[in-house]
Amino acid sequence: MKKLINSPDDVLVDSLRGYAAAHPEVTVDLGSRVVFRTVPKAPGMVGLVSGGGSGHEPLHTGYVGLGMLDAVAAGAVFTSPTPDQVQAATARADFGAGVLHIVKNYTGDIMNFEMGAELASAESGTQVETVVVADDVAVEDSSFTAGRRGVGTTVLLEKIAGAAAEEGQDLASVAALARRVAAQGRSMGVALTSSTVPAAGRPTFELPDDEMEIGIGIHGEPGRSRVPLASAVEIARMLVEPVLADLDFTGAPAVVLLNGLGASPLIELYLMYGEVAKLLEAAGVQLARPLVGNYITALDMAGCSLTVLRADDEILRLWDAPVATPGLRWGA
Amino acid sequence: MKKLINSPDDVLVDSLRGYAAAHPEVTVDLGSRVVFRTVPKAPGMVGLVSGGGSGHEPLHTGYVGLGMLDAVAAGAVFTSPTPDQVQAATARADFGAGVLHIVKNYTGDIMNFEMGAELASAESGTQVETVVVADDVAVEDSSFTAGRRGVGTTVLLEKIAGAAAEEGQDLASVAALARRVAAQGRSMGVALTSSTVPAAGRPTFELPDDEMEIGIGIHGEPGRSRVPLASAVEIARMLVEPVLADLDFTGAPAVVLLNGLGASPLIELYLMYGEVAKLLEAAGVQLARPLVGNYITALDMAGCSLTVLRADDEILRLWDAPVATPGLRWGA
Amino acid sequence: MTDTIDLAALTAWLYRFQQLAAENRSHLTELDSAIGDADHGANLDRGMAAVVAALDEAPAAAADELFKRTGMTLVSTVGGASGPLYGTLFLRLGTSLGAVESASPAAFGAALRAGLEGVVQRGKAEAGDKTMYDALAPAVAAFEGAAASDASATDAAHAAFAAAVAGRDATVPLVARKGRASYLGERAVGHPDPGATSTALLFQALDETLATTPAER
Amino acid sequence: MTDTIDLAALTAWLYRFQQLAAENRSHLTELDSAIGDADHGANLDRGMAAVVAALDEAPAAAADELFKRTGMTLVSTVGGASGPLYGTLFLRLGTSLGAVESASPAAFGAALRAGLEGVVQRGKAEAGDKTMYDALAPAVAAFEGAAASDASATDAAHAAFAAAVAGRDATVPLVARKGRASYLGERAVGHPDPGATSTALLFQALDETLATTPAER
Ligand SMILES: Nc1ncnc2c1ncn2[C@@H]1O[C@H](COP(=O)(O)OP(=O)(O)O)[C@@H](O)[C@H]1O
Ligand SMILES: Nc1ncnc2c1ncn2[C@@H]1O[C@H](COP(=O)(O)OP(=O)(O)O)[C@@H](O)[C@H]1O
Ligand SMILES: [Mg+2]
Ligand SMILES: [Mg+2]
Ligand SMILES: [Mg+2]
Ligand SMILES: [Mg+2]
Repeated sequence: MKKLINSPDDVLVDSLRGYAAAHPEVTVDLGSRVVFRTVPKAPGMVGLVSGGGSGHEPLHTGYVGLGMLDAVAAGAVFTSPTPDQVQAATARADFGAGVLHIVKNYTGDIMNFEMGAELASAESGTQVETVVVADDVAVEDSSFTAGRRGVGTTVLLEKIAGAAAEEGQDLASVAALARRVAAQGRSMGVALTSSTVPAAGRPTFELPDDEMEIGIGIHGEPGRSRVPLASAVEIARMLVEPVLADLDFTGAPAVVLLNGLGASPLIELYLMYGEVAKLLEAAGVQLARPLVGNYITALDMAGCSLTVLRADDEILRLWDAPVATPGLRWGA
Repeated sequence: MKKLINSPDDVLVDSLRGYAAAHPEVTVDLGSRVVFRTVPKAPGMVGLVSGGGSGHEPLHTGYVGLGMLDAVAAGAVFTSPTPDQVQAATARADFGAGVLHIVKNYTGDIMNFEMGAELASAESGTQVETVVVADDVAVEDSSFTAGRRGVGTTVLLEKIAGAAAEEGQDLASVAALARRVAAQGRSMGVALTSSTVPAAGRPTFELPDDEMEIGIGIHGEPGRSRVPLASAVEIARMLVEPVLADLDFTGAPAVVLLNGLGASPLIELYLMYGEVAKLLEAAGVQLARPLVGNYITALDMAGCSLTVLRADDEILRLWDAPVATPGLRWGA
Repeated sequence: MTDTIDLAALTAWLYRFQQLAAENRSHLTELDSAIGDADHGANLDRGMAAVVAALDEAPAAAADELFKRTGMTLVSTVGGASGPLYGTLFLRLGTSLGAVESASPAAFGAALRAGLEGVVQRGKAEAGDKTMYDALAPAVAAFEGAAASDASATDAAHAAFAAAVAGRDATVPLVARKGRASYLGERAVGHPDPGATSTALLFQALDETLATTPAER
Repeated sequence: MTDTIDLAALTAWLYRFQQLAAENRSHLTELDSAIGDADHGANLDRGMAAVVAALDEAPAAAADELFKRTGMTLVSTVGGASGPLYGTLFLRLGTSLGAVESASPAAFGAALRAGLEGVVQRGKAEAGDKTMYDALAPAVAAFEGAAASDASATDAAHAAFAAAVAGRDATVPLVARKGRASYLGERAVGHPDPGATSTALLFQALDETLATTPAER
């Protein structure tokens, strides 16, 4: 295992310490591993809280700031945060108008956020709404299972709902908007290599030099199939087709995220975006807002994921609104 | 070789095509492989041109835009651009007040930019000034050799000189400022793994699982020494000490870049920044402006580099000025 | 042999479970690598280590305090799916038993039942979903059944352990419908569920604790 | 055997150099991996492929046109250090020879000298810096010397090739002072310089071309 770390047990806290040193505009409580805006929103505004296992940076800690999140509960690497962390983050985001929890659909995240919301409500009477992101089309959608994983749509949702909260919308509106975004985003990823969890010390799965995993999860969960390494054109097809098969993206503008999983260089991500864009355009999708880069990663996994969000004028307006976070910034 | 590409020969053009699709605010001439602002600066403004081998993205193509570069000549992967590319980029950046060439100190870059400047001057009478960045303290400084390599200070220089040009300073002032920045920046890098040049198809160098290369170049040029894999604290010391030994950074504010080389995840880069910041502060350096992330990369190399720039109020003012490029953005 | 379970035995049960979790840490993580995300061993070990550290500092004075502190500690140190699930199990055990210093087999069986209900409420698992439920539910039923027919606590624990092991083994051929393993579809078949495996350890600890005298522990 | 070098031979030289560059592509890149950045083979192959593609389209009518087009093509397709250097070499060859259709050994030797001077002007290399200069300078001197003592073009080319090979081999023990290899310090010792190696191929191509009759080429 080759990593820029001190010891596997200290990765999260050491990294959060560096994050705090690099960004005075966010504050990190190293005890509870909660990250929040140094200058909180004004009273009467809706707060946004997210969180999950660490190792997906910039998600979520990198999205704390103007126009996005108010507080984040950072779990251990690839392990959801605990209810008391969620409660602490919620307290940091409670400005008297309620708090939206943005939760990726993993059993652990769901249950810990649920308990965190119960604690926040019981102990400080905070009104909490929850939106669950379950956008990974690699997993079959079923109400009899844990359902789909939450991946790239989370980034877009945090931006868009964050803009709505920043302009003063109330909890019901922000939550309704967030649910609309969650319902209209779809993702699909591919891994060229496995990530290595520091505490495990070796790759989560073995992937031969001439194979790739289509439909990978951001914790290295297996995907739909393991296939021979293919060209970018073919990989683009394997990402685009299941996304388009799952939802009609024509007749509306789309926000498209071509996301790097951590170890794939930008030159490759732009190349993949070019191939994906060609296929999407050919299928009649209007590429209104492209985003290319590492936005929701899986530690040191090589590969990428595609997220397409069916948008509308309102969503685009909120997308374009100023955002100033360490991980996403424009207009401010 | 596991890469998201079609064929090694098409990597650059395919990637530039995706880059153009993702960023309408820049235009890419795929024939000459020159990237320039879609809306050029006003007449009478100084133009900024840079370029070099590709594979270091976001450098340089990602820094075309408001407050930074006007045009970039993108060479083949790890190979400097040709004189006619430099000439074409210079023509795109000639607004009648002269053009500054920002060149990293590699023999090929120096010679091709020199010939490109000769062509631009001969064929369109463009006045060209050149600033050479040679900040890599891993290499011994000597007038009998090719001298030091140009690395991380280039990013900071493009931002700072870009702000000066954007506010209307003349060529002499912008060039003098750029030379001051080049003289006051120092860098040092470490590789945990080699990068793989697509055309070569295999890692540029072999690095055993328990070793790292201290003083690595961004093309995989060997560094000062190959040493056993160490903890982040120790790596930070190996980066900070040679930088501080080369220039006095006390008594002035510093811009500090903790840069990822392409395949190291953000969680590790922040961790490294934390360790580096501790050492710099202990040595009396004022960490005025930190920057953490992938800004000048070496394809899929795992590792990081540290750049420290001795700044002053004027440099910090220009650093803080609005910038809106795909690779660096704030205030706009 | 004993017919009521006293506070010392309940506490010893937790210490023994911590030992088994530590000993089986890499085994559990390996099982979780196959069909999950390779952290169940680390999660449980971290949680139970925190539990015994807290009990070392200040032993509990009654059953409710013992199990509520255990549950709270697990909830706040484990994360993941198993943190809330094991945490809820112990919290409900505490609530059900109340501020007592010993429990009859029937009372303890009822407490286990309450714990199981908490797990179901939290995780919505059903029989055959390939989760810890598949070991926990038969173990609870076996303990209750034995207690209802006036078996000793020792015999009830022994029956519960056997049922948990059988439940764990029965998860091997299943497709998962809950938790991370559900993403795998058919590929989960052939692997035991990590949480069912750790639940069998919980009842192994109970069995071993109640089968020994306080002096032997 | 020939005593003047005609346009066909000059053109054939370039074609043969292209072949050798293509055949040695990975060898040159491997040498450049050891002490540079692993692209010299790709660079030269890309450049010479463009040169012969241009000549296939429209053969040159005179020596100056032949070499100026070659030089311009190399400059505009290679990039890196070797593009301007080889480009300048050929541009100067063209300028020195002028619009002729054949050259005497003495005239060709003078043209090579002009090319060498262009390389030095561009790259500022000196003897022993471990660059292409170390193969080029002795090769040029050997060709000139042979021509001055009235040797045939064939013999002059043979002597030049031998000198280039010796110059290339003499780079092995050197520390580099120019180009990327200069970053290596002592670690460059033991490796031949990639540019000196490709320069030896340039003279191998000349030697082979002039040693064969037009029919054999
Ligand atoms: N909905 C659920 N109900 C009951 N048990 C569950 C549920 N989801 C997961 N589990 C149990 O949790 C175990 C995994 O725990 P752990 O690995 O610690 O958490 P995570 O899955 O978050 O990484 C599974 O093996 C399974 O037994
Ligand atoms: N200043 C110089 N003068 C002469 N030759 C040089 C000089 N710098 C480099 N070279 C030659 O160029 C060769 C490297 O060419 P190449 O690999 O194509 O370019 P780059 O070094 O830019 O990658 C070296 O092996 C050396 O022979
Ligand atoms: Mg987990
Ligand atoms: Mg090169
Ligand atoms: Mg797990
Ligand atoms: Mg080279």
